[in-house]
Amino acid sequence: MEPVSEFLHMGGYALFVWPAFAVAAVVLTVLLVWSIRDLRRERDLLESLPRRRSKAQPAEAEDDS
Amino acid sequence: MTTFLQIVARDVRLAFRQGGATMLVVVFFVLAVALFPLGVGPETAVLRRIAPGVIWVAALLAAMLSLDRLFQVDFEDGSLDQLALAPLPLELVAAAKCLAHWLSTGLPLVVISPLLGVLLELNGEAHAALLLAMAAGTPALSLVGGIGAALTVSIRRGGVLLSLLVLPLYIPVLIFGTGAIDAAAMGLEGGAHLLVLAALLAAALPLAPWAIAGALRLNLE
Amino acid sequence: MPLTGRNLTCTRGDTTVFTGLDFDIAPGDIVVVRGANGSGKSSLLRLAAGYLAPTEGELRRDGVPIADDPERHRTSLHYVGHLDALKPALSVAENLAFWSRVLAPKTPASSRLDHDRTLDRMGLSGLADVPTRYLSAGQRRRLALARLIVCSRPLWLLDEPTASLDDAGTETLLGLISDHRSNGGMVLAAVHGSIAVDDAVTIRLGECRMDGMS
Amino acid sequence: MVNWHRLANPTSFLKWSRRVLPWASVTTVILLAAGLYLSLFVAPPDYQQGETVRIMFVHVPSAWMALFTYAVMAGASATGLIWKSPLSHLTAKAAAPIGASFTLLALVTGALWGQPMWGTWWVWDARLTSVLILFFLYLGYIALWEAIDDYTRAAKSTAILALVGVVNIPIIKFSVDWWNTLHQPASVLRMDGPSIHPSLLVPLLVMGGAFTGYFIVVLLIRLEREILARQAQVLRRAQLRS
Repeated sequence: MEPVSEFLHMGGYALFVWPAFAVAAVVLTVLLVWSIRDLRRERDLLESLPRRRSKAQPAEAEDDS
Repeated sequence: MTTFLQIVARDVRLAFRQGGATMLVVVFFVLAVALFPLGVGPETAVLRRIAPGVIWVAALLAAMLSLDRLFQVDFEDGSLDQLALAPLPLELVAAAKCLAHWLSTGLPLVVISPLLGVLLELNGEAHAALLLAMAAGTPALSLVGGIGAALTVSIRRGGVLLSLLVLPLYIPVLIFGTGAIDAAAMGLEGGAHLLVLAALLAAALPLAPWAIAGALRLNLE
Repeated sequence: MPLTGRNLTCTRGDTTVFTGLDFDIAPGDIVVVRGANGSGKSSLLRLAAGYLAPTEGELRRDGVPIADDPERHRTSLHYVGHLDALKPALSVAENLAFWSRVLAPKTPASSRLDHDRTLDRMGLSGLADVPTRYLSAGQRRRLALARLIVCSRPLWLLDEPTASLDDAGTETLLGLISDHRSNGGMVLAAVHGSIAVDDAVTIRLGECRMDGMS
Repeated sequence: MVNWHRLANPTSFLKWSRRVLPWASVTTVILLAAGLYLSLFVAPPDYQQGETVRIMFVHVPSAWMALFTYAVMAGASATGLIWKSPLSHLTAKAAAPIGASFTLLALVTGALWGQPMWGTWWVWDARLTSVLILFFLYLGYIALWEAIDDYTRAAKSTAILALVGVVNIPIIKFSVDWWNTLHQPASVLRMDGPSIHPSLLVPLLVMGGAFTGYFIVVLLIRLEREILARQAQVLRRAQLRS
């Protein structure tokens, strides 16, 4: 068995090792993409809101938290 | 002290007077347990084996039923505002409400549980352990459940959310409550489990009222 | 037991309801809060009751900041809001007895006779054993106001107390207020329209000001 | 060097986080690449479990991160309540979905890892059961945020829930472990025994580092989103009232 297919075979446990890594990849990527998309959407939303204050002062959001 | 007892007395009177809360909870408890033989089959060996777990799960759900109205009624009719003005710290007001909840819900479950032991053909020695475990475990249900009730007091139809928040916190009581009865059923001495139940209660006594008062204060703003 | 507020700012959720508010209430005084809906009348009363902490400024009772001794402040005031805090399943007497024992546990347990006299004064005579669910809104409001008498506390915070009261009820309330003031009591009341009290100081809550993230 | 008080102010935090994000991302990618290489190619198969031991390199870091994230949430909730800083509450809110994802990942990889040994997809093993309960705690926390519309009340209520949760986690862990020993002989599978052979420990730690880096990157992204969403909410409310 050439080294590549032997590697993929995972000693007969290919059905468990690869899905494990695949699930990890999927879950973490989906979370990352979803978070980035969320962030972009919020940024656009915030830009679209007429920033009344920004006319009076520079766009520095005033915070008194 | 009279303020504390006044609050407990009023809530218990309200629970029994309206003829609703208490009876409904006990009937639900018996009914839920009675369903299991219908589902699982009447074989004694099977029923005896699952009896402690079934009784305890039914007890958890029964206690859960009456929890979401524990603080919500007072929140909606303005009583919470007045209770916050009483010369009793809010933490003790919370403890009084939990005690009233136990007296009107937990205690009836404890009293009726031997009947369910018979229903599920629990063997003789386990009945004593069942009573002891229920008596030791149900107060903690009211205290921990009170936290969930206080957190969801301002949420419409917060009952389901309350269950999601509280049931995971009930797991230790479920495990050791069932363990105590299993041990007795097998003739072992169930004392250790009862001690752990007592320890859980001792831990919940100071912690729960503190968390409940914190959550209630938020909703008084 | 005077109550003083200095440079009070109140924020509910994200909006600043009022800011820079000062007021003084000395024994015997009555202060009336006026303003349009949503101008913060109720917020001011809940802030004065200690339910709500001011985001800025300070509230003092006898010169002592409330934050230092909240228990002393909140056990020496009555708050009557829009909700009556009455249990429909309990009778009128039971509700009244409950609040008198809970709010004033140390005073000698007032007998059933005292409560009947209180009910007479509030125009609820003969209703002692009637379950509260059968009372009209005005009657329930009178029962809620009866709390002011069964347990005597120096500071009264009344949020639109005349709501759902008929003329006789308003008359009774004004009588309570004048008796309370003559005994050195203080009243802070949010009202709509006129209230027949001539020497009242008025706080006018204007348009609320917007502010940043709270 | 970092004045923490200044950081508590959301705007200056955003400037700081935008500088840190690229560095954190690069480190995470490097660690991840190294970790994968070590886990898949370098680490020897286990004499007993064979190649399936490689699943440990994903399962164990996920379980670690699941617990670590809850600790971060509890810590942020505590600081939020004590010092009343909204940034802490937002950090806890941003961390919750990440924690829930790690918990879900730990459950799935745990099942995949156990399957060859136990022959079934789910086994009521003490560790897996505790992770499952932790998953419910995360769902409850996230659900409470969504259920309360007023921000300040939601922030403090969820903070209390997180603190109650963090107190209960060891109690639940203890009772589940005890329950497990009662009903099942000690599970043969060493999930992450302390005495791991160095050749397995190194990839584990590198993967752990990669997961932590990933956590920081996503946390910063989600936190910025929460801050902006909060500011938008305040602005919208302001326009509504004027």
